[in-house]
Amino acid sequence: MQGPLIETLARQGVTRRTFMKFCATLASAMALPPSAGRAMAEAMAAAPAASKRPSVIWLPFQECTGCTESITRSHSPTLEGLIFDVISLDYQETLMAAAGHQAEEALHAAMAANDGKYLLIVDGSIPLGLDGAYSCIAGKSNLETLKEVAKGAAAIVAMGSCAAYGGLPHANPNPTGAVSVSDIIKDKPIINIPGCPPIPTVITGVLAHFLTFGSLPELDKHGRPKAFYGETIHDRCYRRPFYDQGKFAKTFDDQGARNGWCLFELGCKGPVTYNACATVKWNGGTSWPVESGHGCLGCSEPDFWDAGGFYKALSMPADPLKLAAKAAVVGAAAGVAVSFVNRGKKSAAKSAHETTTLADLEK
Amino acid sequence: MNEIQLLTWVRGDGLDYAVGIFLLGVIWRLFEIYSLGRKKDLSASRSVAGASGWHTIFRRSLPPAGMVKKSPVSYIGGYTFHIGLAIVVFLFAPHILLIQSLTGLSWPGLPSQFIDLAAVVTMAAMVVVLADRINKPVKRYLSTFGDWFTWTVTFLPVLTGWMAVQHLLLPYTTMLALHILSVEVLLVVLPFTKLFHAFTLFGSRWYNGTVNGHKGVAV
Amino acid sequence: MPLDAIPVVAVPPGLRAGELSGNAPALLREIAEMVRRLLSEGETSAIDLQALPLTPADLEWLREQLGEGEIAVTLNADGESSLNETACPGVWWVTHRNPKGAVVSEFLEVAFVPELVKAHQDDVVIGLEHLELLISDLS
Amino acid sequence: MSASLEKGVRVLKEVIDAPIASYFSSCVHCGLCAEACLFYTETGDPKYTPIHKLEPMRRLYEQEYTLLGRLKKMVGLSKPVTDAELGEWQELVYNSCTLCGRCSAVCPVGNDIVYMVRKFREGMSASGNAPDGIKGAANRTITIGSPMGVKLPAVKAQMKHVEEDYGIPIPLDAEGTEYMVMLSSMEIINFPEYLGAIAKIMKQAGKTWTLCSTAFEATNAGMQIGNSDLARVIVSRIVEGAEKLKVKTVISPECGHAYTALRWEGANLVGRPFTFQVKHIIEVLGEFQEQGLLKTEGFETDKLTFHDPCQLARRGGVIEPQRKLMKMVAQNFVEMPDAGYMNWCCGGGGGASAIEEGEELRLEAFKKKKSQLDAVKPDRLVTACANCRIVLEEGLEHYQMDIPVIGLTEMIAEHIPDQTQSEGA
Repeated sequence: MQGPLIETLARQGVTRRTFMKFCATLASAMALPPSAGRAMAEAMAAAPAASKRPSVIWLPFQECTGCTESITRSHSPTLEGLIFDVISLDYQETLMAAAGHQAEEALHAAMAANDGKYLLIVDGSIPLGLDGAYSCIAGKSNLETLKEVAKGAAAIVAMGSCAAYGGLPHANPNPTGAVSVSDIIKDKPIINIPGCPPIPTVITGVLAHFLTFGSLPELDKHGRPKAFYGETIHDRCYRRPFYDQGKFAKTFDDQGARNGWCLFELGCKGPVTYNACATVKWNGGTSWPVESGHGCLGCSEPDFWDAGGFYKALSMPADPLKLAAKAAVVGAAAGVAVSFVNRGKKSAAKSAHETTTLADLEK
Repeated sequence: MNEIQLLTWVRGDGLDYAVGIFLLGVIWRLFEIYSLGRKKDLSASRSVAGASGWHTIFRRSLPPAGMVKKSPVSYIGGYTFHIGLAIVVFLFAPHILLIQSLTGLSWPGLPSQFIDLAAVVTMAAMVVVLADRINKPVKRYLSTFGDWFTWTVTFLPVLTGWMAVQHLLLPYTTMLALHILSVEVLLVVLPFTKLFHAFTLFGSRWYNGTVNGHKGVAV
Repeated sequence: MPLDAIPVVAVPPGLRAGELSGNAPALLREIAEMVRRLLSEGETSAIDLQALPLTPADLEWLREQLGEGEIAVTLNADGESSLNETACPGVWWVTHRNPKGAVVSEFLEVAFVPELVKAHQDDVVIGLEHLELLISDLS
Repeated sequence: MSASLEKGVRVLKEVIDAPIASYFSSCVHCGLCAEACLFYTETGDPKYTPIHKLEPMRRLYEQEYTLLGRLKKMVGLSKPVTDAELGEWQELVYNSCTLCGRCSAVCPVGNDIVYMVRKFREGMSASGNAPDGIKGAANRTITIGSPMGVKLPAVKAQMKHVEEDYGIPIPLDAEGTEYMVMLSSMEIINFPEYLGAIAKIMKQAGKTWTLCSTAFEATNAGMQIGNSDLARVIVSRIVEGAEKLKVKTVISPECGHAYTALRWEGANLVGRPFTFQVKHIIEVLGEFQEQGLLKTEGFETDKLTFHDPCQLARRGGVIEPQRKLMKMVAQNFVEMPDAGYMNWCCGGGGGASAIEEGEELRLEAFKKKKSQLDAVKPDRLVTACANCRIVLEEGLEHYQMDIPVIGLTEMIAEHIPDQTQSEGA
């Protein structure tokens, strides 16, 4: 196992053993067999010189740069970010030094040089309103750019909930007409890495998988890698036993909250959210939302913004009595109307009554 | 529509409509039924302790002497599934939370393991009652589409709720959405099917008790 | 207000922790098979303990069964890792921790010497270069 | 000759009220009412399930008085009620229902099924679907004065007989008496001892009483057939008679339906509260017993049991007095299973005994009574309803059971010492 990456890492003070340990842990996180860890380490370590590294184009659309922040500011930048040493990141507005025409040239050069082979990463949603005028780069709408760049891509990674499902811009009433990558591109393999932002390890893991095996990992029906999104937050949550015992924090500062009881009643969306936060955790395994005392927002699920309020328990509907008053009035009106008709009918029958005589018993 | 959208709809608009139709239906039906009125009884009454509409409302919850033996499945199965439903509906923590959000009223719930047991027992009792309806000549003879239909719409919320909690068949989110949806179906059909007995049985018992109480018969 | 003034205490749920899942005994048989292959074909292999549905009690049981061997290796690389031989030579209990001390992955490795313990040829070359530098400094 | 479906439907629309609407809306098809009905328990035929006997009326209710039912009818999901269907239902509404009220007593949602059958009969009779047997009885009651065709001269002859036998004068049309005694035809023809018994009892109690020449017949075939107009004609005679004679209390004879017709339906039929009280003879005897006005001597020594007439006990609330009276004169009084409030019907109440074509079914249903009797094996059977008595005798004869049936009033009278008679005379 040798190559430019190891040398680069060594220069940054990362030893070979540290790298191997990282790969083993990454494989474990992705539910790959232990042998895959070594394979990944070897594949990445053997990454060729800069000119031959796989080309990656990163297109930012309607986004907040949170996804980029997530990976570049992860706890151990050298390790999580080492993936960038394996790839040739030919276009990434936030990170690249070039700007303006230079940047555009770099993009088109990379597209031309690696046609059909480059990996396209997208973060942010694509606005369709006003012919896409809500978000333009170099005079082109995001829609145009996406279609153009996607054409030559080997695969597309939709990074973050916006690219994967439309995210915050897509939230009701969706003023920009934002849609996801998969709403537009239908003929390329797309992997969604939702989350607001996604867990850095997940990003690294997916890229490592692609680089090592040349394929995308197994996906669920929402296009997410099963290894990370296979189970709900609730099922892997360390507070789950409290849910089963019916012990719930009622407010953020009551004794239940101090005792670390279940946050279901405070609006935790853990039961309907598929993500790896509970096991992988954040900030290098320091903590994750529930451990910090806040319920899960459900950010890796489609349309989580519109799922009825972050602090409303899942069992609590938004406003079920909204129509109650109207319904009661209409019901009462209908009832009264029917009553009148019925009483009219009854008294008509009564007034039409002919006193029966014996003869009237016969037909 | 993905499952979160479905869940959002059933918890939002769907439930709004279902509750609306339910309330509308209940009020309308109550008017429709009770506005027909009845004639005043002109015969001299004979009052006896324990004979009145109110007495009958409570007394009819107990089986008359000897009847349990005659139709054990109806009584035991019936009690089991009605009580089971009450436990599952009113003592499961997420349900209490819903009621609290609607009414402000709250009470302690039961551990989920107990609710789980109650749900299973309820479903078992309902299946037994259904089998009885199929097997017993009288019940089969009386049964109409409405009987099978109302059994189904009552059974589904219990089944889907239980499956959601147990993570069976479908992802929790989808199951939860289906659970709420099935409750909505139940709410919508309740006022217009025999399930409306949940409301009218009080009126019926009261009338029966009153008419008989007038004669000094404790029914 | 200092942070420690906020009275937050985590009460360990401890419900599932104490129960054996019954998966651990099967693991012993698998390890035996892996050791046989190591002997007959020299093939090394590993089991990812986090990928299996094991409870803390299972792990404890396994640890007790396998026992403690003679060698305990500590690796300092982005957090401490321990590579300990069990009472069954050739079976190593490998635990990787992050710099904060939390377990990030855990394996049972079947090998004469764990992969990570061996020094890599390139590293040895670098080490030799360093030695030579030291020697040249002597003169 | 003017009965028609249209008329029947109109009458049903008139009588369907909030209780009926509530009952139909509450039924969950649990079938428990069947277990309470002797026509089902003895035949096992589910068509005799009480609530099923109301199916045409239920559909009519739904179609006429519910919005959804109207819609269902419009789109053809709910078939209109036809004359043929009502004809088919005649057996269920009349032959196999004695208005005994056991179903109403067990229904878990509280449906008073008998209340509905009674109302359904209004529509059945108005549409010409009442059985000939009861129609004949109604006809005779209205035109002749009694369902069995008994006229005043026959009553007078009976009075004369009794006066001779007992040596007590029988007052007729005496004004201002405390009691006006009613009879049922059966008592006039089959059980004349009843009148004598009354005379003895009244004499001992020192009460004034009278018969009424314009209203001696208490039974009301109009009510049995389910026609309020005819029932009103019959009951009005009694009201007029009682008011003319200014009596305080009218005594219903040992006849269940006569009691219901007079005590509970009467005021509603004439449309105003009565100015007099109505009591069943057993109630009156019970009062005499309580006030010490009834003195008996000696006891029956054989094993006796009591059959509670449905209209007296379950539908009339008189359950204890007859038991106290039995104990007054019987040493060996045993109760049948289910006796009292939940007693099983003789099988011939509510006009059913007048329906010839229903006889086979009636005898089949009598097996219930037979099993009750088999459980206690009495030497004699006492009751307080002349109709029950006839039906019981027929059934006992059919099943070759040698158990004589007697009326409670007569049995009590037999134990009233003769000296009282002579003292008074």
